[in-house]
Amino acid sequence: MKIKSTEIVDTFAEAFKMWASRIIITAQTSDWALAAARSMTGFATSVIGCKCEAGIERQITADSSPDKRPGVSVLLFAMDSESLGKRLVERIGQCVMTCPTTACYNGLQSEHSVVVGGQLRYFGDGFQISKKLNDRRYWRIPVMDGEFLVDEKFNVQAAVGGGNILLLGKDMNTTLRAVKAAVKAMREVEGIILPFPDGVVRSGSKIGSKYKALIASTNDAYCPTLRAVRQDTSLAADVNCVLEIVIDGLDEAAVREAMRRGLYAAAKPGIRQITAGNYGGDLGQFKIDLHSLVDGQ
Amino acid sequence: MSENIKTVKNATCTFCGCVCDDMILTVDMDEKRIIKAKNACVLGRAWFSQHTIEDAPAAMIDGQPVSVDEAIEEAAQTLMNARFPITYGLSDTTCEAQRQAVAITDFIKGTIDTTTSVCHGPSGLAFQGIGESTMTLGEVKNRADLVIYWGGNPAESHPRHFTKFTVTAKGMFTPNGKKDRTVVLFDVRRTASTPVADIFVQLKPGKDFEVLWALRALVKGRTIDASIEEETGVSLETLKDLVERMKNCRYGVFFFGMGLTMTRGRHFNSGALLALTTDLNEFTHFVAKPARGHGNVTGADNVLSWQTGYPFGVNFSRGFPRFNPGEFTTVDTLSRGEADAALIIASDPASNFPKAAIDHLRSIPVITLDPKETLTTKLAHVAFRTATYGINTGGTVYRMDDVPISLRPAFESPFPSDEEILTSLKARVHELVLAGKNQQSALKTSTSLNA
Amino acid sequence: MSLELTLHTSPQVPVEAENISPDKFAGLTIAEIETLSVMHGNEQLTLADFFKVEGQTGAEIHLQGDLSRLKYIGSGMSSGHIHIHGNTGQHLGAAMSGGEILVDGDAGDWVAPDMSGGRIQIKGNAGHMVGSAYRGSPVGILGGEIIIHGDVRNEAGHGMRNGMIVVGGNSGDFTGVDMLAGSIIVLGKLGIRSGAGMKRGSIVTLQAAAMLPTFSYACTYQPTYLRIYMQYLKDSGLAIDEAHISGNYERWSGDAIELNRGEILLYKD
Amino acid sequence: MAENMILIPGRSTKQGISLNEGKLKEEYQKITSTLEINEEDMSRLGLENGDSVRIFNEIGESIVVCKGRKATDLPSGLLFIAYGPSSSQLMDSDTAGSGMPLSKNLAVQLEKLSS
Amino acid sequence: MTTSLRIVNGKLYDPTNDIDGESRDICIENGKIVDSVDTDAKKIDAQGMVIMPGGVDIHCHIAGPKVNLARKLQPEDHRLDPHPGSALMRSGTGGIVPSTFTTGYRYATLGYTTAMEAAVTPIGARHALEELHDTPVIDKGFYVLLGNNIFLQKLLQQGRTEEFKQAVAWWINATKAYAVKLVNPGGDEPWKGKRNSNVANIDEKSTETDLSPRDIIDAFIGAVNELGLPHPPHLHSNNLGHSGNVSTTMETMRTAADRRLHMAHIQFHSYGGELGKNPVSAAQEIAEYINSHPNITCDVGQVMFGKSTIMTADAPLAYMLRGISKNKWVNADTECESGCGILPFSYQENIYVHALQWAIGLELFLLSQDPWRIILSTDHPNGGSFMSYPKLIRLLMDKEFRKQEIKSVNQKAINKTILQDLDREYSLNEIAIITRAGPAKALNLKHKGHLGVGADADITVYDEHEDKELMFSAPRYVIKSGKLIIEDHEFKQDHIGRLLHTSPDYDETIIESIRPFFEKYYSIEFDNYAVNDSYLHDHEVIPGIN
Repeated sequence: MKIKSTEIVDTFAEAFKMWASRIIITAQTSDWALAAARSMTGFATSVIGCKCEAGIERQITADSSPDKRPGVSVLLFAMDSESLGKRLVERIGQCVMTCPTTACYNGLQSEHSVVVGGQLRYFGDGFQISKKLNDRRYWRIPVMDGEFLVDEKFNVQAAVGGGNILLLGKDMNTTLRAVKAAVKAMREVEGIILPFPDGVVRSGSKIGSKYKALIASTNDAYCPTLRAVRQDTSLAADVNCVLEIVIDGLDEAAVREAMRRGLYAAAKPGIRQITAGNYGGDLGQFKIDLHSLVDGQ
Repeated sequence: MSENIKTVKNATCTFCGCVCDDMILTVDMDEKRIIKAKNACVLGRAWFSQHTIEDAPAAMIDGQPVSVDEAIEEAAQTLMNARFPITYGLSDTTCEAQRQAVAITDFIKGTIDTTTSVCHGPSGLAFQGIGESTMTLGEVKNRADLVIYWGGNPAESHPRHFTKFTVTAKGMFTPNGKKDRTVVLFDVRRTASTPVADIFVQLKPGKDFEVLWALRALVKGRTIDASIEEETGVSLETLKDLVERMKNCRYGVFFFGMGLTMTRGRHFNSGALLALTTDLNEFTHFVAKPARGHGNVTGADNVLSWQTGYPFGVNFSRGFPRFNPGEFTTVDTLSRGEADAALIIASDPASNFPKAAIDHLRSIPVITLDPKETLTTKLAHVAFRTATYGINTGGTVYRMDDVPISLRPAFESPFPSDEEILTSLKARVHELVLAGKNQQSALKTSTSLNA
Repeated sequence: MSLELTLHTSPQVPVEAENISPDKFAGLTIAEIETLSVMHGNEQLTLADFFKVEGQTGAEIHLQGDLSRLKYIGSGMSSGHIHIHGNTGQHLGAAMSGGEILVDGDAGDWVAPDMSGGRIQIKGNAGHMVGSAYRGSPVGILGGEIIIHGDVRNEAGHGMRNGMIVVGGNSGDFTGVDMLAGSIIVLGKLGIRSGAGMKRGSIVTLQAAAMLPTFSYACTYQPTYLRIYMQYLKDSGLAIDEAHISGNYERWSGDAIELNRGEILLYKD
Repeated sequence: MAENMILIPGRSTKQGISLNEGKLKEEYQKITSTLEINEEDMSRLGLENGDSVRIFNEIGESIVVCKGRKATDLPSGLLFIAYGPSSSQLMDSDTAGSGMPLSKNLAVQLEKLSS
Repeated sequence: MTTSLRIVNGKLYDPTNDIDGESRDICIENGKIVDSVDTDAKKIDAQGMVIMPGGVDIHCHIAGPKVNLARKLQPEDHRLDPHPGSALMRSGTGGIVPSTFTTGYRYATLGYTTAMEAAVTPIGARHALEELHDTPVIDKGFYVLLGNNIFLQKLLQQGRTEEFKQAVAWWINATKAYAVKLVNPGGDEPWKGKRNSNVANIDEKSTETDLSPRDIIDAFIGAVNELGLPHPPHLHSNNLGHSGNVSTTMETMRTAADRRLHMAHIQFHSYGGELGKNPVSAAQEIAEYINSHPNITCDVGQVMFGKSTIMTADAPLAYMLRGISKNKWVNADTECESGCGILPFSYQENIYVHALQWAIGLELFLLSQDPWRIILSTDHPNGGSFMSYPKLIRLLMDKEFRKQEIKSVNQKAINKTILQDLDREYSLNEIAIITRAGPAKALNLKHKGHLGVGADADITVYDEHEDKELMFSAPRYVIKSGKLIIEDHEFKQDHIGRLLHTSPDYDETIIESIRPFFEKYYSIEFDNYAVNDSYLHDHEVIPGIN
């Protein structure tokens, strides 16, 4: 199957069940909100090394934010709700509370929640104030520029992590252009983030390693430099650059939609193939068949 | 003056809340009047000397003389037919009469209130919120080295307060009387009481709460801005000095009057003073006492409390007592036009209630018990003329400090006592209740065992 | 279709009508609702003695007529809706835990004592002691929302422990006295001695206000939480300007006699 | 022209004495309709002892007779009257959930009667 | 209504007459139990029912100045517990400090027919009598507070012990009291005169009088026993509620040697541990002493979880508790006679001290070897309402229930007691002793607490039931002075009850010793002080024991 000249490999992306939360950060200006969001989503590319995956979902206009100030929506993913709660406390505490003028709100509807403001409040050293409006409790924590307002609880929900596409291109520049276009298109989708730098990961990984201490190592089957030394390379001869986009989403539909848009946006001349990473289908709860994403299929 | 002279010792003056029980009355038994009241103050002398027996019918219906029995019957029927009858007054009668009045109100499912509600009712509310560190007056005499009056003018309202209890009185730890005490007076104007005070603090009208609040803050070691003077008329320096005196005295006492309860802030003014008193007990022994007005208004509070659980403003319309000042107090039930009959005992609301209340009182059947003619008895449907308590009748009254005292009547009145009228009225009302719907006993031990 | 109760006979004395409540009407036919008791002073009558009852049971309850002598409407209700098309009397929504009451006119004293949840909206004025504790009790409302578009009189929110009281007009004296927590927002003029004895909680006003000597100025800032509250009030139909949402407020702390953890926020334009 | 004043009704000995004679008697009525005014206020308003004045507010009005008090005893702007029918006319019936109508520090206006 | 009555087929529990669950008929005429009545007398078939004498509460606070202050103080509590009236009965309010009528009716609904108000100031006696008059159904009396009476202490200070005794007798007569009450003897002066301090040690001498609490206690025990009052000094000893007060309590009891003494609410005085630290149980030590000293009677003052109101002449205690609870607080000083503190309070299962107090009370009951001398009380309303007596009875009678309840309270506290090891269950006979026969005996009320011929016809008939709480909270019949007050669980008629007081002889010359002191230091006239007979409604003078 092809989209334009790009072949869509008949395979599937193997995605995992994760837990996700949506954090709305507002501030006096969108710059400050973004500053907090960037800080909060830093070093959050992969649960393997960062204990969580996070990214900016989108910017929010003042009109539609809880406190009518410009804001940013962040999605944060972890393997279970408990660790998700811990990550939220750490990252909101260190990256949002610290940032001038910000406030931080739950942005999800769900029946599950973790206590965040209710933990952070202790920073107030007894001076913190609780406010309850419409059955929602907020904490006001005195800080040096006024007060940091944060929701007592953040909702969490089961989500999908590790959706992905791999762009196999003829050269670096073409592949970079394609991946940029894909990222841009994918980011239009609500409910997903692309946790890697600007949405892109080059160090795709496989499970296991020759070194016992490592649980993952470079995805040698897709490394162009190893085409000659690997018998089971997945790369055709004219593929000289492979880039991956990993997608975490609040649900499978969002991940699928993001991948679908990614396929179309990335299918450009010079992108030989688009494929997806999987582990044979035994590990992940979700299998997203690339062909099923293509219109008419 | 006739030959028939009797002396009554240890008689009690029930005019004001001091309830002085050291009267020596010289009574002309033929003329039925008191010709001398030794030990009485100027008010007490008037109280005793002016109580003569007037030639008047014992009972009237719509201004026409009737027998007491007829009047009782009419009163009972009036009350039984009412859907929201109120009982009011009671501060100038005995506890024995008050007990009957509560019983009547219970049986007719009415609302009972006393003059407390327009006197120290707010202090009663404050008491219910804060409590009160208090004492009998003898403790002040024996122990108090700091006496503070606030919003009252005892020289005119309780003339013997200073000499009998609080200023010149000599007691166990105050053998030199006034020399052993410091007297402070807070008021918005100079009065006849002012000269007695060692320290007179003149505050701006309506700023009592702010001053009390500032004192509380200072007692607790908080800072108060010097602008307090501009607001209240009392300097920060004065307040600090007073606080030092309060914390360092051995036995301090506040007496507070209607300058607190009748002004904006009402129960919060009294409450602030009671809370200040409580605060001061962290440092020394401190007590407070509302200076109650009428002779037995304190008894009315007590009787209502023990019979119903509440001190005033009690409603029985659902067959049990409920308390809610503002809802069941008399000024309110009248001004809102709710009461449809009134039993007024020893009180004259028609002369001192707000206009709206008086207007409604004119429009409903009123039953009065009073030794004298008043604006209220004049508008009554049924008016009983009764004997004067303490002069013509015995019974119990409670002094402003809750000390009960038995009365020693000086001479008999041709008129029945309040207690007698109310006892008959209660009996008749009770008959009517028993004759009415066969009310089931509401008190049952659990019947679950029968199953 | 709704359930309509129309007053046909004006009471001569106060009526206690705690049975007018969705919880009490639940599962009853019109005929049964008509026989529910009301206390007319000391006499027990029925709803039908005062009201024409018609419409559909189980629906929103609409009350018509001058009900300013009717007490305890909506008492103890836990869900459902009551709409009073006119004035109502004392103790509206006493001990209410859920549901909604809407009053087009004025309400008497003691709106929602012992309230723990639900919402009351009064388009006109309310009396004294809105959402406050009954005498002797240190604790007022435990939760819920009371929104009064007009004025309230003294002691609104006395001892309140949680919830929100909003006054579109002016408040009387001792607003939020002895408050334990919760929020009182007065868009008009705040009465004197507000917050006296408050331990925690917030009193917010859009006008200048007199402060007790035991309240101290802290700072002028933009409290983020207020943006949410003000927006919420705006959405509830109260006259909130953009400036009230985003503007500066003076923060005063008090009452120093108590914990000093309460705040009064004064809007500064 | 009417002047804003604060009226303080209260008890007085004379009132207490006369009330024992009877509230409908002339003496009591006279005492409860005598208004004490700061002397300086009086001269400013062109009042002399014994002049009748009208005191009023939105509740009602009373016609009373004035009597001067030294400025040290009664500050300017304050009026004192023995508690009674005259002061009742000026009292609001609202008790603010307490049972007690505000009976002291009543905001009133005072004007001299021309006659 | 009914003057003669016969109750047949019931199981009698009449420990005074050694009847333990046997079926006997009871005949009643003119308010008394008699040998026989006419055959046409109204008959009550008590088949399957338990018959006991009417209950006797030896220590409660139901009338008088401090009770009424506590009533006035708590409208919020009354509001939750209205007591409707009827054509037969006055209405009132309940809660932790009920109104007088409600108090009388509610005692009756528990089968209690006698109750003793345990602390009234002499100057407040009139007030107490007025309230007792309005407390229906039950017979009642009060104990007069003399332990901090300044004049009496002056006599002691001057060694005038005979006059002291005469003055005590005068005061009993002047107030129409039933017994002498001592509360924290010696503690008032430091409280009122020395910046709210207190006496800490039974042997600490007052700087004013050079008397220690022990001197005062000893003198009262001597005088009251010599006067032969029906009830010995009713003593609320020093250091109530403080950790480590067991030593004070032991010393206090030793002061009595072999003379009669009643220890009030002993639970509150049975704490080990160090002052200012957490208390531990000293119930065993106290129980052991009481078991081996027949001159001592006590009531327990059991703590029951839930609402209470501290009301006590022990003003420093109430102030100390106020410091903990921050609740509204009343202090009331009575000139030359007493102090008083009032504080709404609540005992909670999860709080160490409260759970310990609860457990110590139960330990004392269960360790007692002579039920005649350990009397059931909650020191109403201090430890809890008298309305919780049925539950307390179940705790004593039903060890499974007790074990369950133990599980739900603070376990750290339980571990400081031996309560879990006590398997004793009270029998119905023993319950009849600690609630009726025992208190009547301790009060020397010879016509009460038993069902023998000549006794007052104060009788309670219960349906027998496994659940003793249910059983004791709902008697089927209550008969007071021969009147059927409650019939088939329903209130049938009102009754005013009698005032019980005693009237020891005294030398009238003592009056002239009292008068000058009185005139100097009291604020009312001496001749207006003594209560006259008009305050006695239906009354009975209980003779002394000499």
